[in-house]
Amino acid sequence: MAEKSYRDAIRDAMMEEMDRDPNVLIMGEDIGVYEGTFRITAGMLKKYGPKRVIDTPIAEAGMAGTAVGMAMFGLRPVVEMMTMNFAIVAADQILNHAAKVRYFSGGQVDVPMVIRGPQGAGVQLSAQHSQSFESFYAHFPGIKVAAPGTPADAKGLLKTAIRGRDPVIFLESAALYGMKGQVPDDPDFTVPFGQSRVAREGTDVTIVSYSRMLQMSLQAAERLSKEESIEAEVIDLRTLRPLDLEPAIESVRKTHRCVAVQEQWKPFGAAAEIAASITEAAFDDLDAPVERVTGEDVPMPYARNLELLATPHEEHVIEAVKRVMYRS
Amino acid sequence: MAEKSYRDAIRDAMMEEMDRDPNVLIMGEDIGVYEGTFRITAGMLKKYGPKRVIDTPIAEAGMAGTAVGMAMFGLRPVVEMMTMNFAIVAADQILNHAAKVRYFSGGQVDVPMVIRGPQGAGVQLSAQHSQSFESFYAHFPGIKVAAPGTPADAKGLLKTAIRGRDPVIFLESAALYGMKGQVPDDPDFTVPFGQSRVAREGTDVTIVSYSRMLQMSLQAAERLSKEESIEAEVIDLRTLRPLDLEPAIESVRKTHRCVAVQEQWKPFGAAAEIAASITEAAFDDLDAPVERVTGEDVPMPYARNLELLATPHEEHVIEAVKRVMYRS
Amino acid sequence: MARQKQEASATLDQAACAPEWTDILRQMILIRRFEEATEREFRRGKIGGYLHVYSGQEAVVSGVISALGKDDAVFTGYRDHAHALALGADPKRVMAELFGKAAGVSKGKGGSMHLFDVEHGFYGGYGIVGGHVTLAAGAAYALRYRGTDRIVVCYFGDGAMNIGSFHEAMNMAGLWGKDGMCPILFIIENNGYAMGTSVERHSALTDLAARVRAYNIQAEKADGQDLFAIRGVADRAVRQVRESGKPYCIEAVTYRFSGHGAADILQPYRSKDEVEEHKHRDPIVILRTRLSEMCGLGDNDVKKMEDEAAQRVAEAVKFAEESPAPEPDELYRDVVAE
Amino acid sequence: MARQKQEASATLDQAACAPEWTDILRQMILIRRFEEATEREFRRGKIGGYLHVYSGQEAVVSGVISALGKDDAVFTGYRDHAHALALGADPKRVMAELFGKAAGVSKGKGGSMHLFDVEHGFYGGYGIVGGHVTLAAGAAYALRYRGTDRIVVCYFGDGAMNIGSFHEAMNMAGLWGKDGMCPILFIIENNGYAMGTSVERHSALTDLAARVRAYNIQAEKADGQDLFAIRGVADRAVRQVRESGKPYCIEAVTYRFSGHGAADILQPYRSKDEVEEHKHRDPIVILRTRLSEMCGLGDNDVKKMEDEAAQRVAEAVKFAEESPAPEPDELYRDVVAE
Ligand SMILES: Cc1ncc(C[n+]2csc(CCOP(=O)(O)OP(=O)(O)O)c2C)c(N)n1
Ligand SMILES: Cc1ncc(C[n+]2csc(CCOP(=O)(O)OP(=O)(O)O)c2C)c(N)n1
Ligand SMILES: [Mg+2]
Ligand SMILES: [Mg+2]
Repeated sequence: MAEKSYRDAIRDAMMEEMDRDPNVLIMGEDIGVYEGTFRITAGMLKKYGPKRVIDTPIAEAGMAGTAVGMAMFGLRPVVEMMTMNFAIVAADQILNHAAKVRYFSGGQVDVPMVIRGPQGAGVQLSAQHSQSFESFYAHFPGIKVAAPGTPADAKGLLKTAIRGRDPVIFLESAALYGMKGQVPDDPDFTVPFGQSRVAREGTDVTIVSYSRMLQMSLQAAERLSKEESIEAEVIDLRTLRPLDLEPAIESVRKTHRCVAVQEQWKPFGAAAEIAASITEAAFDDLDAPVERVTGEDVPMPYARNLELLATPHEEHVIEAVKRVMYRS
Repeated sequence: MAEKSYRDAIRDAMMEEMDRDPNVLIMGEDIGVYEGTFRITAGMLKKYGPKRVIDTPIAEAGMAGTAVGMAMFGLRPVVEMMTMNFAIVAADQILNHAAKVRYFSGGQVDVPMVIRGPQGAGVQLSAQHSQSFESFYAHFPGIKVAAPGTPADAKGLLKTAIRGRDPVIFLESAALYGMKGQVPDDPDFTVPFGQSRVAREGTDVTIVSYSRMLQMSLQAAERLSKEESIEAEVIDLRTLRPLDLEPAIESVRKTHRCVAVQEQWKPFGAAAEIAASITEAAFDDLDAPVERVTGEDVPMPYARNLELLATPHEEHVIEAVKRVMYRS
Repeated sequence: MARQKQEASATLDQAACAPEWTDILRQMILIRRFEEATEREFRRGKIGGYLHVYSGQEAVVSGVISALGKDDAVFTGYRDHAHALALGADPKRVMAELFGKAAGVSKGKGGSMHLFDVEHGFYGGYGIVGGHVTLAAGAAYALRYRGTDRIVVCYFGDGAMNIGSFHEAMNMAGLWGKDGMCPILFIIENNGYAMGTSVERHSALTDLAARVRAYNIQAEKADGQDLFAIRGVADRAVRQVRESGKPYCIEAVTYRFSGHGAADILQPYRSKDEVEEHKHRDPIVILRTRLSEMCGLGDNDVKKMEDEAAQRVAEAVKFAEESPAPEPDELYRDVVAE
Repeated sequence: MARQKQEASATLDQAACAPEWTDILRQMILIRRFEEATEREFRRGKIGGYLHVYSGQEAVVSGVISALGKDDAVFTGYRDHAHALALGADPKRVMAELFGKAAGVSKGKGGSMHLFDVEHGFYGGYGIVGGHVTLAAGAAYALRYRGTDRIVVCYFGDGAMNIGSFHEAMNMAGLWGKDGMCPILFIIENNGYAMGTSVERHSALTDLAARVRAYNIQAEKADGQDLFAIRGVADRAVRQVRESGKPYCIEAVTYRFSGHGAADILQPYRSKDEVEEHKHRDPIVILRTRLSEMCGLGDNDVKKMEDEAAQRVAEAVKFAEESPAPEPDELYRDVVAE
């Protein structure tokens, strides 16, 4: 174990896998000479050379599409999107190609590739640069979607993604890059996809989340414990596709109350799937409808005060918990 | 009133609006000389000329993006996507531009444009050509999303869309093009967005749907009535954004049971939002969790037998209804 | 007909009457008969979805693919039957795919637009116009990265050149080519139309090869109806691509005799006369005439080829018809790795 | 400085010492001082998000925008402060936007990347590289469709030329131009880099004007540091675009003195020497020297301009600082029409 930032955990995962397997390469805009806008790839061009650390033109469709082709021919490309907002430009390559070529070829090709990059709001980047894309991608069969909420998971899930045989959308939280946590040293430490975990035990209410909202939920849980003597169980989904709701459902059978937390817009967002699926499985156990805590249903404004109003905060989780406990 | 096909209803809506307002124009691939792959625009080039009926290159991003620019300058472009599958190529223009420019300009521009085209599965078009996109678009604030299930609504909603001031994603069901129904003649007949309707009255269970799944649900309801003496109330959402669930919630308060029906993949699909929202609003009235009827969670296969297995059918609605009524 | 190893590929003047040419004619005839059969079977309701046939363009496939080595890889769009057959895919399995049967090259899951036969170097078969071009460029990078001398051939239509991802792919190929990291041969199947829109109406600049040069990629036009012409250019291009690791582009000027797809009956965008005129430059007739004039190919030989093609196609249809549909649990296979 | 009506736009030889040139110098100085202030305010934490300044490129904005008529429309990317100011936006309201205040040109909702001032012909301000180019082409169509003689000017960077939607826009502009339906002037702000990637490393063909010609659009290079040079080309181009309804493109060769954005401190992709060398061709110095040599502009005059600019910028900062933040319910406004 060592203390690592979420950023370094991602970086370590890539470098360990590049050291391990010459077929792993990385590509993206300004990841080489410029050393990465978030410095995740700093030093990597020098270490691995320009054939394995490819600076691309501003061409997200080109990046994603060529990665599919590389993957079909045995490479394991990791594409860095400067931010995931720009990956929308590559939506067709991702959703119509990466996600489907295994299927429509009748299984003749593997597509081991990762598209990774930061997402989320919080530093006044306004409407085109502050989005989160879990539900956008997780709707589509043929891709996998990870959204780690801790440094250890960032590393372990990314390593699983790189070693896998399928396209993975790896959604990093820009706001968590600086966050530190214990990360196993074992170079073969990986975290499997589709295995949610109990991030905090509790008896009174179940909070289901992932990525940065996991951290916010954990903080809310601490405050709930201190201020309201409510012990929340917090479930970390880790991956949205495959989606493992078993631990959440089990928890709900115990707590009878549930809050799902996501950063992005409520309508047709990830929390809807979480709420609907948990309700389907544990309807008779629920004493209240699953509450959703989400961002406001507007494009992200620039002004600081408006941005704060547009994004979910600890207080919202606390209020939602109180509501499902009929304490408000 | 006149009997019209869904196809002609769409065509009439466009032509009436073009006759009414010279700022309305249409653009798309092969809508002019070729007269449209689904012949919706047949004869329109001849009638309105090439400045108002624009054949474009294969350039969905170009079509959607130029339409945004036209709309900002007072035109009302209607973009035909040959099928909505190809609109993914334009996702950035739609989701990052059309949906946001009003907001990040602080309301300085209107964006009156429509992107319309057929979607859905059923004629062996396989994985890249058989998708439905309600939840994909309806997640994003700043656009509106319509999915008419009858010829009258197809016409009335499209006219509202063309006359509006916002970008509208108008999702047509290819499978319904031939369907006939009564359509008002009044050239000012429009159907407002965000107004769901009761498509069939019933007392025992509420079925919530839209587009082709509405028709399937209505057929299922007839069979349920005949075969099981179950009277289903069927709610037609008409638009997914804005989403009006009031009639559905009211219905559930009466029936205590609900089934949501969509054609596309279950995870993070439209039915999740429907189920979650109805449950939030009517939890205490529900005697069973809201059931979702959806397509299978796989890319669409080509083979006829597999395609039939991948898409939802009347039987699935009937079984789901029986399950929520604890009759199975 | 098996593909030639690059080393073996005869140059035109050396061996103008080599048996290879007869094999290619045989292949082109097979492709034509195959396509005619698919149109028939579509009308009989045996084939579903969209169906895009290659009739009229055969030399563009046979001329280039016969110049390849057996390990090279081919990508194309949805008009892909000819490519699969020329690469050596079994006509039975191709037809079975069109019938949606388990024995199909893509297990019945892809259909006409998504033929794949990786064993024979065929990497598909894609339905989003131009969408596969980025994939092919990446594949070329991978082949060079892994130290092989395999190359990629990527076919696309004139209309595909207008889509954004095409542009991104070409620029990246041009850039990678500078380091010898993009051994790819682009083939523009310029058949004059994107569905019903003529090149003049969809491309601001109608000189398509010139458009490719804007990516610092060498590009030349070739007569896509003349097998010898296209093969001559292809031999040179394949050699150059393999040696240099740089992209190269051939604009094959050709014509499609059938409608865009099976539904394109009226064809309001072109006249019957125009089609008839182009039929005078049928690539099969051109090659046959050449071989009979230069190499003494007799009517009997051609008759034999025709009969053989007819028989192989009939067998393919029979095989496809009698094959079982995919098992229901195939629905859930191949979504992700198991 | 108000924009000239097209009719009034002085040609260079006619009126080399016309007061217009002093006004333009004044504008360029204001822009420079404004940008320096934004960098300061960013470091003070008063400006959030991303901040991309225009220092070094001023002639590209002032030279073209001064050639426009007052009804013409301008689109650009996220490096947009200069465009707004040159079009006549109030520096106070531009600064207020950067501070996220209600009085900002976009009500504080857009920020640095999304300045809009429709009243002055400024249609934004977009953050997805190249994403606005399709919009601008559509705008040009609309202006001609509605029978006006207004034109659109669309700025974009060298790096933006590699994105797919750019390609789609250019081809459509080229096609519409054939019918005189696309009065648009494209300005490539070729500052040598897309963030940290030089043109040589991001564009397979480094002659960017030549790339545009592949869309059948006339394109020429101009010295983007020399106001007179760029204005001369712009005058001609604007007239031609307005008359013909056809697109035209100017590749303005320029250089950015600051980092890509406020976070680009290290600039590992270029040397200090390189930057210093380019600073010898500061567009403001070039114009100032020219006006003093040719038209007797004195040091005092320049000093006055500098002071005036400093004061206007200081006022803008003060205004921005003291302005109220948007009301909370602004959050829900402008999502859709009310
Ligand atoms: C992105 C996208 N837009 C539209 C279509 C519908 N479509 C299928 S083929 C085609 C024409 C393509 O023309 P071209 O590239 O010249 O190839 P050809 O059919 O002539 O071989 C169109 C518009 C599609 N499949 N994908
Ligand atoms: C589609 C997309 N990809 C990446 C980015 C991140 N990004 C912002 S500016 C920029 C460089 C643009 O360079 P250029 O077009 O030359 O303009 P310049 O900044 O030099 O003015 C990049 C990569 C983005 N905003 N949009
Ligand atoms: Mg074509
Ligand atoms: Mg630049």
